[in-house]
Amino acid sequence: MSTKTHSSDVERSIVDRIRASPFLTELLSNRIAVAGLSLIIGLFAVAIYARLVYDLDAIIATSFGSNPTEAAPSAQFWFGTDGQARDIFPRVLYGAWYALKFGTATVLASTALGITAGIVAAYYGDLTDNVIMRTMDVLLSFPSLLLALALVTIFPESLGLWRAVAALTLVYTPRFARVVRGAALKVLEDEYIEATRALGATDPRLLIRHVLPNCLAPITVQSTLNYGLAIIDIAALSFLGFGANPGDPSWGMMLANGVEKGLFSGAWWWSFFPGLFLALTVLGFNLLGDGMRDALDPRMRDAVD
Amino acid sequence: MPGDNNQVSRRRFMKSAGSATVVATAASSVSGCLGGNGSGGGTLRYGRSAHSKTLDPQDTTSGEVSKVTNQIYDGLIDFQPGEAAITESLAVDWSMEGTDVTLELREDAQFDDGTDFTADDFIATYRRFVDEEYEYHVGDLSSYGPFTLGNWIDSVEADGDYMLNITLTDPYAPFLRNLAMFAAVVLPQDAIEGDFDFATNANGTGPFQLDKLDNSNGKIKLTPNDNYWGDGPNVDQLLFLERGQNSTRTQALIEGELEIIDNLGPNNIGQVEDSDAAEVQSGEGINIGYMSFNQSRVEAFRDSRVRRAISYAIDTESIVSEVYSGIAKQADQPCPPALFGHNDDLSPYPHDTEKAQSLLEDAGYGDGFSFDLTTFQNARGYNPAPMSTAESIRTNLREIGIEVEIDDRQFSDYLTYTSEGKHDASLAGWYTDNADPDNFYYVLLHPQVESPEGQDWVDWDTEGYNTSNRTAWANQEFMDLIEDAQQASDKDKRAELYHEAAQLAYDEAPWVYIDYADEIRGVRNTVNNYEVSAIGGPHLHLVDVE
Amino acid sequence: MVSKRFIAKRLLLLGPVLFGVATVVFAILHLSPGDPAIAIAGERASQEFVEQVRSDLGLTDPLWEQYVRFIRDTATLDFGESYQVRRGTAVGDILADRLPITIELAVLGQIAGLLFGLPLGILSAVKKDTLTDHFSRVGALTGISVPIYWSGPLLILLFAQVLGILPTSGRIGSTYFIDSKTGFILIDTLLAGNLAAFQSAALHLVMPVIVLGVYSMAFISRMMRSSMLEVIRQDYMRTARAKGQGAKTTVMKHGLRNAFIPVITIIGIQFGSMLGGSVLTETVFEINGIGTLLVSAINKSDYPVVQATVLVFAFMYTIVNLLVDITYSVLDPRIDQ
Amino acid sequence: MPSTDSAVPVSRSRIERTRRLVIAAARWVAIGAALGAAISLALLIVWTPRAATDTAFALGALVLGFGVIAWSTAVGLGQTIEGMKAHLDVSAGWTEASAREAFFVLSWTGTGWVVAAAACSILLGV
Repeated sequence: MSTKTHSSDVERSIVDRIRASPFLTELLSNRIAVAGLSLIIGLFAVAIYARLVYDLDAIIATSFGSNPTEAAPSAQFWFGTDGQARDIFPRVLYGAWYALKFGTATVLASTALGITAGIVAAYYGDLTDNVIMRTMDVLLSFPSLLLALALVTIFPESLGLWRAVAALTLVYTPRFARVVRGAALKVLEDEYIEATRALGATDPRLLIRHVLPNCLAPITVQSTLNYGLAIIDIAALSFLGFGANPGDPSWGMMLANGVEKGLFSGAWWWSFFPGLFLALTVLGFNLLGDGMRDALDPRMRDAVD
Repeated sequence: MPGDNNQVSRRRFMKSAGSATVVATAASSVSGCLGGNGSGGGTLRYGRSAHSKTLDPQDTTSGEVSKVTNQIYDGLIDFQPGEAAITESLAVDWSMEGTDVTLELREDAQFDDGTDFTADDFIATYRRFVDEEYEYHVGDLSSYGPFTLGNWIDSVEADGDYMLNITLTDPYAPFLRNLAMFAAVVLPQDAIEGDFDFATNANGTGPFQLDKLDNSNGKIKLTPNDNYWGDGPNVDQLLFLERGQNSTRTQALIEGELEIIDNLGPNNIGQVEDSDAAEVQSGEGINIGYMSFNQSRVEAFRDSRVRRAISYAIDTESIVSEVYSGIAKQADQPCPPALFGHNDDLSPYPHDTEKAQSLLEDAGYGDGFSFDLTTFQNARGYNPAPMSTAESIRTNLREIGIEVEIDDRQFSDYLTYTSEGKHDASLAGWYTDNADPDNFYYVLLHPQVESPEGQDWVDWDTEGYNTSNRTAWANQEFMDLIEDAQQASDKDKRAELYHEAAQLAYDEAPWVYIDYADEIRGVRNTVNNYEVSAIGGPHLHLVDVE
Repeated sequence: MVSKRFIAKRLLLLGPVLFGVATVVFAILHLSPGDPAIAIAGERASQEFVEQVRSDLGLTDPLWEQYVRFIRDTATLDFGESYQVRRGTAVGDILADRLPITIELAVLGQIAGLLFGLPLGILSAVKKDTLTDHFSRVGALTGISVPIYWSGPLLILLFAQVLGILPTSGRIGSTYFIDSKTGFILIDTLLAGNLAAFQSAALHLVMPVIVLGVYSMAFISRMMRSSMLEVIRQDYMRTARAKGQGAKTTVMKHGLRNAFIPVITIIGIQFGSMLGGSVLTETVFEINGIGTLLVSAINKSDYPVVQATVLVFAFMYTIVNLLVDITYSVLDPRIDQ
Repeated sequence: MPSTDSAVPVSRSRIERTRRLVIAAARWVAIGAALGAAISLALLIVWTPRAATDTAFALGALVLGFGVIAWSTAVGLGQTIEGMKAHLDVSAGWTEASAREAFFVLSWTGTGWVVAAAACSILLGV
């Protein structure tokens, strides 16, 4: 058996696995998921474009004198200008970068915390497991926005949007912890682990190596759904006055300013475009998450003929 | 051009507002919303951003409370509608010599419940407010107690039912104005010493009386006081209605759900101007918006060249005309133009980046530096757009190499933070309490502690430091001027001292003077005889509705 | 069926739950920055005055003393006096004013959500993978993706400003002063026999209820759909179909009852997010409910109001869940309490 | 481990059970007290005695409150949550007894903690 054959075998098997992966095929044949995916890909493209092309300081700076104040959308200002005479178009595009940045931070942080909590709970079992998981259950039983509202006050105001990220991380962690713990318990029951354990290999890293691949799919679904939630909740906290700094091109802040100052005096564009982008982004994540869940859930597949 | 585009948006808006008015009128006649006008009465609906927390004038420093209590209660002295001058009310004549104040009282005033007003009512009022020995002392609820009466009055004696002799602890020129403040209105002695809840109930000698208080919907209904001694009121009922958001409040005015609204934002002006049914009325405000340099914290700010450089760099003209949409005037000194302490010879620092740069270089900060600018988040009268102001400042100062980090906070947190002197610089502002220049100069720029030898600033933690002075500025020359003006009884002499102090405060620039905001109201065309008052009032008993 | 003992046990447990919630809120409030004394004293107060207020409020005592006092007072249902909202008034009175407002809104929103969400979910399940299904699913997902603080103002712009057929904000026309007997404005106006006022109140409720309802509709229809699909998949349904009954009757007869059970649980959980959602709705439509009360109290460090409001939220949440459990066990006799 | 199994009607074993519970509780209170004291003292390095003991107390109260809420939820909502989780597809092996045990620990630790923090505050003469 030559090495060459071996590697091409592996390659073929990977391709086959992807082709045969019921999850991916299911996902890609799910029109709802594909619609969501396209929205999100578009968002990423916009975010990266904005990040590369625009200068944040220039976007934040007021432009009295050089631009008109509260001008309606036109060929020059596609989305109009706001009360600080800033062009809204680049701000809205940059908002995509903000949404992704802070959304990603929230999701990554809560995923990391959730994985740690879930694995520790599963690995040590007994009391540790109970304390961690029941704590998570209790956190989960509070309405998420109210819980975030209570938690956000603990963090100093100077943190700006990171304050919302910190609070929401705590709010979302339980969802991940639960998923991971479930998967981890399954792996622990595996004979293989039993065997390695018998040999004295009790390294939690071992567990991570075996658990993570197993719960990658549910974690991804959970992350996707929470991505959308994180973005909308960060914006909601900004709207209620716990979040972004003035002038920051965050959709929540632009929306709050535009509604408060522009919407009813005719300058609808000020809040309309940030709101539209926010809604589309969240919709994208929700569509994808929903499609993924469908694709993952074997019970749903053959439900009705 | 900016103007052109504004035009477009306003015209566009007019269209929709016009159609809204028509339909709204139709809708309201269906549901019977419009008050019956005709028989010389009618309903006057006053829309505002917040409901009264209490009806007790001695338990608050809130302007929202005073709008209502001023309709129900009278003070001994009142402010003239639309002016800073004082006029008679429950007192018809008075004199002040040194520390002796004598007031002659009105004999024809009655409270709502029909009891006569006498000198004893004022004494009970005074004692309830500040006399801890008094059985019915209200407690230390409001910092206005000491500020209005407590710090200055040594004793109050009645001479018969209608004469009052007040002895002051020290000569204090602004004292009569303090008697005109809303917190000093006269409450009935019977009620004070009886079981009367002033927070939810009211009994005064003023033009209106309380009819209904609806806290869950933020509504208050007043009806005329039949016993009122003066002119008016000219309406059957007066409603105070809470509409928190500027936008919806303005819309309610245009649609005919409200007759008068206050607290308009810069963005609502055009909305009202474009409406056929209502107009904007404005009056000169008695306030100042500024940026304070905390000299106790930031070494660079102790050099007046740095402070002046920043004053030159910040484009206050644009802030006033663009950010505030012209509802404010550029400021140039601590005391607003409505008061006699204002020095007319001064003019605002021009926007001059080059001059700013060279001043910075002289001071050794040519390469710039950085500081935090602490600000509150929501609009206040003297600063209709704090966040945007901060943004403009950040943009302007970047041009001369100074990096500004905006530190925005909820108002109460902002107050705590800045009163503890933790800010590098802060946006701040002040509305007058009693329309006396002393209320600006002494309260906001006098440290009220000794100025250390050889420097014109003090450490924030100095025992007894006046934390309302957010700059830690302690200029001996300025302090002397202000103290002399506080004691002098001659108005011209006082004016002269204040003008000198203004010049000094201009040259030394302990603040960046930003704006004097106008008092703006939206008023429906059906309203007559309404006068915008920057202090006292609103004098709604003079208003009639067609 | 539910035993009396079960209900009694659950009600008894309210005590520890509320004690725990009270303790947690107390801890969080005192861990967060913000000084109620300065908020009360106002911008004109001197440092000594602030100190004075602080000691009057008992905030200068060691924290454990404040805690003991707080728990003792709360145990006797004395929530203290608000620092900010009408200071000097018992927090209990303020809550009595505000609570019905939020309950009215949340209940109506929930009803609207059920009314539209259930049929939509069933339809979606029965017509799985058809265009109808896709439409209703995407519609539902759109419903939860659009932020209330964007859709609310846009609705106001459309219905109040441009069309002028609905009032902008608040709960009732400004000239109506209705005595608050129950606190529920629809009921109070009827009790007062004032039909014009009732109409005004109803019109004021339309937009807030729609906004909340859309939110809950989205959740309910999603849940109903997957629950329904699961039931349809089950064996006995196949058997029933094999026996030759019409598909429609099968679905109605066997499916619905079983499919409802998980949905009822969702309603309990949903009520929580309705309360969360009501914070935003009340802010947008300027309704003085318990949600706006909580936000302003947090902003002003009004400890007594925050504490009492959170306790009330916890109480309602627990009670609703108890009701859900009872309904649950009535519908599903397999669950033995 | 303390047993919280509730279906033991024999009085002898009930006494035995109570005894074990009390011992377990005492142990966790002691551990909590140690934690509370340690944190109070640790915070003293950076803060005033007042701020240090207050913060330690608040943290302890957080643990205590959380434990009590969760304990009562576990006792009262055990079955409901189990049912709910099955339907929400997140079932994770909930058992009432184990949850009660977990929160037994949290509650008593929190109790010890707050008492120790309060004691520190008194000892430091705050």
